[in-house]
Amino acid sequence: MLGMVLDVLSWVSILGGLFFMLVGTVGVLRMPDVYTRLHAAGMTDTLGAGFLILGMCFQTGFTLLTLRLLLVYAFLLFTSPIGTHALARAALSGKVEPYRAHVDEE
Amino acid sequence: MDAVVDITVLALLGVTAVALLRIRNLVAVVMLSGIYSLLCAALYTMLDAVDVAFTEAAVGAGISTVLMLGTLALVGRETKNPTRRPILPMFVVLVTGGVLIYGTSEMPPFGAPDNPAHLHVAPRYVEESGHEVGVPNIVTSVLASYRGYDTMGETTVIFTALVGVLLLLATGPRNRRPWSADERRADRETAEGKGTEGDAHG
Amino acid sequence: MDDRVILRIGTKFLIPFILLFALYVQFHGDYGPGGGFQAGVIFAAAFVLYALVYGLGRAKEVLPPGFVHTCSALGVMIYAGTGVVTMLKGGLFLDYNVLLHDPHHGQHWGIFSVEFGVLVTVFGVMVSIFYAFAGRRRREG
Amino acid sequence: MFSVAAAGILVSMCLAMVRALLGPTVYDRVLAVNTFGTKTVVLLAVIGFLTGRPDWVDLSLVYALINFIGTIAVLKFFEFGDLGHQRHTLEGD
Repeated sequence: MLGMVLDVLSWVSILGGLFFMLVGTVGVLRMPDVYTRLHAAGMTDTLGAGFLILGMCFQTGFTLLTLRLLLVYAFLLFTSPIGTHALARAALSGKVEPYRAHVDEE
Repeated sequence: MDAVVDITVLALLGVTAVALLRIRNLVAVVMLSGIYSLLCAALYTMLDAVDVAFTEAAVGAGISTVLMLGTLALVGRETKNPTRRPILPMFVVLVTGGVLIYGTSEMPPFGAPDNPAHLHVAPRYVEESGHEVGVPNIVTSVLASYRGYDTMGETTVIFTALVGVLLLLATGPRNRRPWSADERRADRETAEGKGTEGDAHG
Repeated sequence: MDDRVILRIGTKFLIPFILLFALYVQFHGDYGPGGGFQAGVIFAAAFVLYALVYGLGRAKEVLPPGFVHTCSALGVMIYAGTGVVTMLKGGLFLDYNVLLHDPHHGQHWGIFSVEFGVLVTVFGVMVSIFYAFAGRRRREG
Repeated sequence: MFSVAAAGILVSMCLAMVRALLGPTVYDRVLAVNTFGTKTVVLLAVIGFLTGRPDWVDLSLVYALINFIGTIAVLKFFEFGDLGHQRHTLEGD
């Protein structure tokens, strides 16, 4: 019974994670400039990876492995915003115009 | 499913390799080689070579991008256009590649249990290392105990690589004091949030 | 004033975890993937990160070039020294069985010592190479 | 279950790869490599479950911890032209 509940929870989490990951990546592909793409990429890093790892956690039971999976997510939560933040700053100081500014000029 | 993952990762590797050749901007090449390393790690994991994948992960993520960028800082960011058409090298590469592919037809099938590689010393490692060495990870026991001489050679090779790099890019005694006392004080003030204008490095 | 505060604080938070993880890789290498080489690279990566965020000068104060050069030679010495010790104890070069009374313990400590040598060398070499490259700029012309 | 996860991650890896190839600015490529790294972290964990040896999650841990070093190195290189630059806090504004 518990196993079935856990399976259902895993399925829901993994499908949810895949949804967010795919949507985020489509955003990376389709958004007009680097800043908006960063926004979409944040979705894959937090919600996408988060739900996928949660789904895996439901399968491990409560072991050391769960802790390690959660650590992976915790470190992702730290490193990915640091990288993204540095990227946005660098793009701004590298004279990449935000998309909206383009429209305003015309 | 394994096959699907393998084929997809290999196809992505192929695309990356072709793109690496076509792109002229070397920084983009460095970024793509980061992707190449990530894919390699995934592929090694699929092949059950976890220790290799681990090495690829540690080196590819932590060091190699940084070192390649350090090289780019010395050599510039664009490849020069070739001055002549490389027909002879192309011919040599094609012939060598063809010979190598022809050579694979003689190779034993991948993963077959009666391959020479699996008959010679591998059974001893797999069966005996448990009570001869007593370390659960057989890779570690082979690397550090059964083949300790090899690993010592590898360690020496790494050390020799450093000697070579230092000989080429020697930073002599003049770099022992990397920055002056003034600069150090200015940096400390910056860190404390009361930095001054100007940049001593130019 | 300091517009890199997120980068600096985040890095400051992460570096201890990277170092700790390198030690985990080193000592867990007997049971899972990993070992001296990987641990050395991860260890070096932590200091490379420090140098990238805080500048090469500060990194060289924390970890002087002379020290890392010494490390890279010292590791090879630890490795070969383990072999010499086993010879002094009456065994063959790098034959760990004679290190302690129990061959298993001998193997365990021998492998530990050898892997530690690899860690020290790889760490020293990686950081030294980074110093050698990062300190230079392209000469114009 | 994990097959579905692996397939989905591979599809999104392909999409991120397209962005890395298209560019157009180098920042887009850095971004693509960054998201590619996150996907690889998850893919490695999923492969561990797929092959029945989930202990391999250590590999994901390596990437989760140190994959952003490359990103920071690229950005620093782009702003200053070398990696050993000293007092970057005074510049950029």
